[in-house]
Amino acid sequence: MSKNSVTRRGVLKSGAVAGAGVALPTIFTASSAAAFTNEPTGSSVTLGFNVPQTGPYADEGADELRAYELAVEHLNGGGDGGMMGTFSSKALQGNGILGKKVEYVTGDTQTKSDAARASAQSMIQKDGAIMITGGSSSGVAVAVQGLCQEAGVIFMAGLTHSNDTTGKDKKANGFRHFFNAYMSGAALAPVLAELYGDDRKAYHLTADYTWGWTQQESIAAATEALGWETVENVLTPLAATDFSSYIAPVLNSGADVLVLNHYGGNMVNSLTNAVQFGLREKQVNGKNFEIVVPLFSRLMARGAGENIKGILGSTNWHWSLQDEGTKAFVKSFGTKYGFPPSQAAHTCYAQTLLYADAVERAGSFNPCAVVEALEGFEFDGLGNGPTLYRAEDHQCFKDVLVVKGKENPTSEFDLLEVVQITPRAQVEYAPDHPMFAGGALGSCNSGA
Amino acid sequence: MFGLDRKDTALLAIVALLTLLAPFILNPFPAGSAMAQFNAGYPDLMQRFVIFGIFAIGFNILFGLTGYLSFGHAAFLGVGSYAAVWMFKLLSMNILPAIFLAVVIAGLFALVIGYVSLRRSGIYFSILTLAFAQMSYALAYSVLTPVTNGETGLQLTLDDPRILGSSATADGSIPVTSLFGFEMRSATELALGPWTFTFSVGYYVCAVAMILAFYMAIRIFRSPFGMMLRAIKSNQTRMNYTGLNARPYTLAAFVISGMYAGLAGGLLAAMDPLAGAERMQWTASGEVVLMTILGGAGTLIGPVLGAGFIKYFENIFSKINDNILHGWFAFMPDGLEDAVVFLLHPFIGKGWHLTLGILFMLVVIFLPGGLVEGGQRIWAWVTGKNRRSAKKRATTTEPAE
Amino acid sequence: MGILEIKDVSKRFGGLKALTDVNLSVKENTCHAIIGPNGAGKSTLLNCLVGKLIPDTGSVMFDGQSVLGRAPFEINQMGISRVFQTPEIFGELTVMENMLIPIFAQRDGAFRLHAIESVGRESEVIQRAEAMLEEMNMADKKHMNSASLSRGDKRRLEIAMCLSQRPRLLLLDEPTAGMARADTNNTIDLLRQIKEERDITIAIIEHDMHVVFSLADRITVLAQGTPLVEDEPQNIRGNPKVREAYLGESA
Amino acid sequence: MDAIILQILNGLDKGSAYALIALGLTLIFGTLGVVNFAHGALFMIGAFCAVTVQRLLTLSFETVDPEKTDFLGQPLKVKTPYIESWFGPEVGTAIIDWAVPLAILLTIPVMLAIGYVMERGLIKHFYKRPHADQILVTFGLAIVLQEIVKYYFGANPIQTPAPDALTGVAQLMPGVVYPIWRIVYFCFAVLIIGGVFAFLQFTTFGMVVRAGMADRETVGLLGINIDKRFTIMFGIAAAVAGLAGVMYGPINAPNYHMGMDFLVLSFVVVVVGGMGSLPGAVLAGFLLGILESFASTTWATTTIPGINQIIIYLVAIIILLTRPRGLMGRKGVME
Repeated sequence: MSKNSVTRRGVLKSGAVAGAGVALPTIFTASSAAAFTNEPTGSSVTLGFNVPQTGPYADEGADELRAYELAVEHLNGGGDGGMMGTFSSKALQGNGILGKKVEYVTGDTQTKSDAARASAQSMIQKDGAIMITGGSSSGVAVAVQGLCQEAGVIFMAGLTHSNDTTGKDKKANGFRHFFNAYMSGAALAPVLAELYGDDRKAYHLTADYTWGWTQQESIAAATEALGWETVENVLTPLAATDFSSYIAPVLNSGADVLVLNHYGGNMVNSLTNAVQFGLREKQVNGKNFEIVVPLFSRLMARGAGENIKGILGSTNWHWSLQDEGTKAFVKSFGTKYGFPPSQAAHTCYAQTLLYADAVERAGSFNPCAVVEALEGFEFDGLGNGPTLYRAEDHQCFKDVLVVKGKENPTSEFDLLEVVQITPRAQVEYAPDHPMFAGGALGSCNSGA
Repeated sequence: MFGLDRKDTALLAIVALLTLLAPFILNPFPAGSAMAQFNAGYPDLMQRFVIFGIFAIGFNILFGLTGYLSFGHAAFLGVGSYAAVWMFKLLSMNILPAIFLAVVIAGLFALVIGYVSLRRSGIYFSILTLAFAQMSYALAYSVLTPVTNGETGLQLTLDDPRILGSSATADGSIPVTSLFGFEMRSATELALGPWTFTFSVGYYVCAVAMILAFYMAIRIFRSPFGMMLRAIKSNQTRMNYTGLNARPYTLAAFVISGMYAGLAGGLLAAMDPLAGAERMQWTASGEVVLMTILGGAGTLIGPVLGAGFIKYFENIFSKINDNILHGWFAFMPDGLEDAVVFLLHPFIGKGWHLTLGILFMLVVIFLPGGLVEGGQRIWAWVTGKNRRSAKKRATTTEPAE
Repeated sequence: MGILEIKDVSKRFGGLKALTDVNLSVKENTCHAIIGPNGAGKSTLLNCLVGKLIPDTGSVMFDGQSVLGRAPFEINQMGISRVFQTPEIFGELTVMENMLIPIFAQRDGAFRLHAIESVGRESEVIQRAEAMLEEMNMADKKHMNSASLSRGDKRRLEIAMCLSQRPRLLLLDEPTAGMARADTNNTIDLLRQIKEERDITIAIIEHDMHVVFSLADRITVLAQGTPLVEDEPQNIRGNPKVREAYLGESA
Repeated sequence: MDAIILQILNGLDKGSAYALIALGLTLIFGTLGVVNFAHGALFMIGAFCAVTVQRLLTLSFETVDPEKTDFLGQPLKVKTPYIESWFGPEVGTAIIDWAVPLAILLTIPVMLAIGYVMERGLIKHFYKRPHADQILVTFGLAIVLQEIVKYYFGANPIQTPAPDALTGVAQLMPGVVYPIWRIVYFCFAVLIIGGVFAFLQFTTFGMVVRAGMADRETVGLLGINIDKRFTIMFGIAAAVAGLAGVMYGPINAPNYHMGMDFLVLSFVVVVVGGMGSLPGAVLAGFLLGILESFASTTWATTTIPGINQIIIYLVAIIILLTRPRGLMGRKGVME
């Protein structure tokens, strides 16, 4: 049974490194020989961009990928440098990272945690990726973050909005630049109270999965604190396409605000249906009926078309901001691709720069060194104003935008207008806030 | 040998050899070369090859032998995964109890669903299994979140009890899955000139499981039980009047294939301790149907080939991007290079679904017997020059070959 | 007292009376034919015997036990084997496998799993199957795919499969329908041989008078759902009532 | 009471889409004996006919408006649809506004053509193949079709709004308002279903088809060019799916995977109705639509948590266990 001996050899040698018993001119190297997982030894370093390329979020994924390609170009000294010029940290030289040329591999998350993990595994095991980034949903982000923690590489989350990503599922190797559901609620509630009054009855429709629940919990808590009443919270299946049977009961419920805790296709459909049922023109309790979508994105706004007009929501970033970082980024992205970037593209671009910068400052690709460099890092110039990467939960704290669907868009990209830039102080919370409780960061894993 | 006839022993030996040497076979291109993109010999993908191979072998025991087309088999895989992860959370990181529980729970689940669904046949049976699986998926994603952790998937945490193990390692991280001290994640690399080969403990655990599963499948195919199942597929009327109650047999086949799915689910969790609800979605059930039919339903080796084919596409083709294409065709003049990349662009990367769809159609249209038939035709063509009877032989071989 | 006792069986489909007060007794170790013109209720009666239909009234007893309401496989376990109008065999399996299945079925009818044991080790079962094929002059065809057999050989195989279970009653439903003359004669010879060599009761439902008169010890003529006459073949031949019922349909 | 009426209306509306898709599926299955997994994709293509018409009508030329700037700070290029410049802004806008109803004119020939090509080019070769092969090849085709649509139109939903005159709500009775377009959709569905049934009932062609559905072998004996009729039937089924899709656009914005979303549901509908039964498919479509609507009410979800997630499947299981061949299925079909 010669084939069995191969097996056993593989097993046994994983502990002891030396290849003494092997007659062939071979070198056995156990993974523990390197200082950390996928330590770059050549003249280049590989990053893994794991984005949805198929499935309902494919357009968002495509935009993320564009941003990553742009970021790589800038890191390697190409293009106009984008936000590298406005970034408060000047460690990046435009000569790659630590002098190594940046290369990248791409994968498809399919917006399924299994597929996303498989794709990330292949980047780590096959392509030697030192950092994984991307994703367009919280389920995927949490799953891939867990994998990166185990494998000993850094995970820079893409678009993920659930409290859990930096709450109960937080991991030492994972970092989130994007804002979260709590912040949406905290930023949105005061504006809602100001515009619609503090005596409102809200009806919630909530996507029946983890993100939906945290979103609903956050916005309900924030609005109730300001005097609103939550009439009803109805959970809708993720697979639902026609929301008519959920919208119809709103008509006679006595509520005067409808909060749609939906994202992506769910949100486009539920909003379309709500408008169909005449909710936007409706009068209840002597007030105009209002619809609120806590998490907005421009791509979704485009999908919702006319229906989005005048509807309030929050977003991480918008291209029409006028700070230097945003202008630089929009210019270089727009010049290259012909249209302005989405918030997903922005957060992905920023995450890539942040990672590269942290490596430069740490002087090492070692994940533990990178974690140390990112924890408590204060920076500016990446489009969101002064920002803090909090050490306790690896969440970025920055200003949050409250936006509204524009009434008279001038182009197909000009769909949202910024109503208010909510200052960072207003959306901050304690690391042990109940909505983020449970779970622990653990210690960083370098795979050694 | 092992109670098999010569042909089956040879088949088992070939499968065993290919499986055990997979780290070499799947890495034919030197690392760093342009073709290295097509290498599949890294642990995660190799594990998926054999795990989904097990899943498809099991599915084939039901579909290939009895002809009952279940559209809900992914549910058993998902249940197996959940059971295994819960074992890791509650008991210990040893994979044996986890896989054992996964198989048992999946078997019980299959017993219940099979008992109800097998009261109908044909497409009514398919829809019943589909309905059960979709219900499991929908509930796991939403209402059952306390058990399944819903959207995020069931993961290990630092505060799991793990009665027979430790909640966290000394350095504060979650312990890894292991088999009596051999960690599933540990691997050894062999550098041979420009080639690098990776041998991972996890892969070999899966490989051994698949060889055993394959051996069991051969035994079942060649047993009176397997013959009964084929008879049920062949002629239900005659079966009824032969004094044999078909239902216990089909139910047994259903439960066995459910247990195979549970084994696959348990192994998936053992290699990577996470269980997501998407594993139970109808598309996942459809995938195993595709694997089996694509490879060749009713054949022993077909399902394994089909599983490998689809997983290869999913993981290798989806990762090719324009950048890589430009790398390959860099030798061409600029204009031509761009044109070639432009032509190939819709089919690679995010277009991998399109390529897969086209290939499905081509295989089904031209190779009704799946990839196995393709292999037989090539074999007949190769040997046909010497022996004219080869083609005839290829088509008259036993259906179970 | 016959081995098969049909008492006062009636069956209606909506307004149509398919069977009315059928009384029939099949004696052990005889060949009993049931004949009648189209629509006389032969198929309905047969379906009542094998559990496919439950009559509205009356009883069907086999060897003192009621067959009504039982599943086909249970009826088979009581010792009744059925031969179909078009041969029902396992087309995707080889001749030998076709032979093995009824023998296994008889042994494993109460569900014994042999998922791991290989067929090749079941020497006793194999011997029985081979002996039966030998007897049927089909030993040379045992590795053939049964779907590729001729019509006559398929019928022969089906009968062999039934006989291998050593049934007490063999039910034949127009066994020569659609057969060429030569195949018909072969089948008649085969059945006659079976009748002579074995302790077996045969009930045959047939259209073809040639077959009936070559085989039957006793004949029941069904017309419009009721038995018209029951007698020995030679008496049936000249019976005017039967002529009337058939009216030119006789062979 | 009002709530109940509203949910019945919602159910009828959902049921309309289910019934139309299931009707086409059953037609194909009943006449051709083919399990068509690409039927959802046909529905999706129908919806994208509306998108295409909308795109064609809004084909624009660009003029530079120096007053305004775009996102890069350059002068804004303003797009004006050709139609508006040809017919004047008012007529032009009105034509664009009616894009969806106009799209019906495009959908019928396009779907007939697609049906023709599909049947002649692919399905024809699968009449004698096992159902599993049919499922696989049409599933492959569905993937190919949806990926092509995704390649050209992207993965995001695209709004195809109803004409202004048909948006908004109608007061049906005191306390019950309902979106006009949904009422239009329901009436449209009833019209199509009625049309298909009338066609099968009152034309000789339809008689042959019905005969064929009852007993496929008989049709072969009638000495008629069956092939041609099968092709036409396939075209009609495709057109029904396409029309269901094109009118569905204003209810929910079309996206490339809407076909897959409906595929599994519509199969459940067909099977619950009984394989091969046209009235069964329609009945089951409306029944499941209404049940789904009622299961979504707060009352139902608080009584049984998660019932809205599983109702369709639960009903399917109960019906199949109590009525072996669905509501109106015939014996021996795909068992």
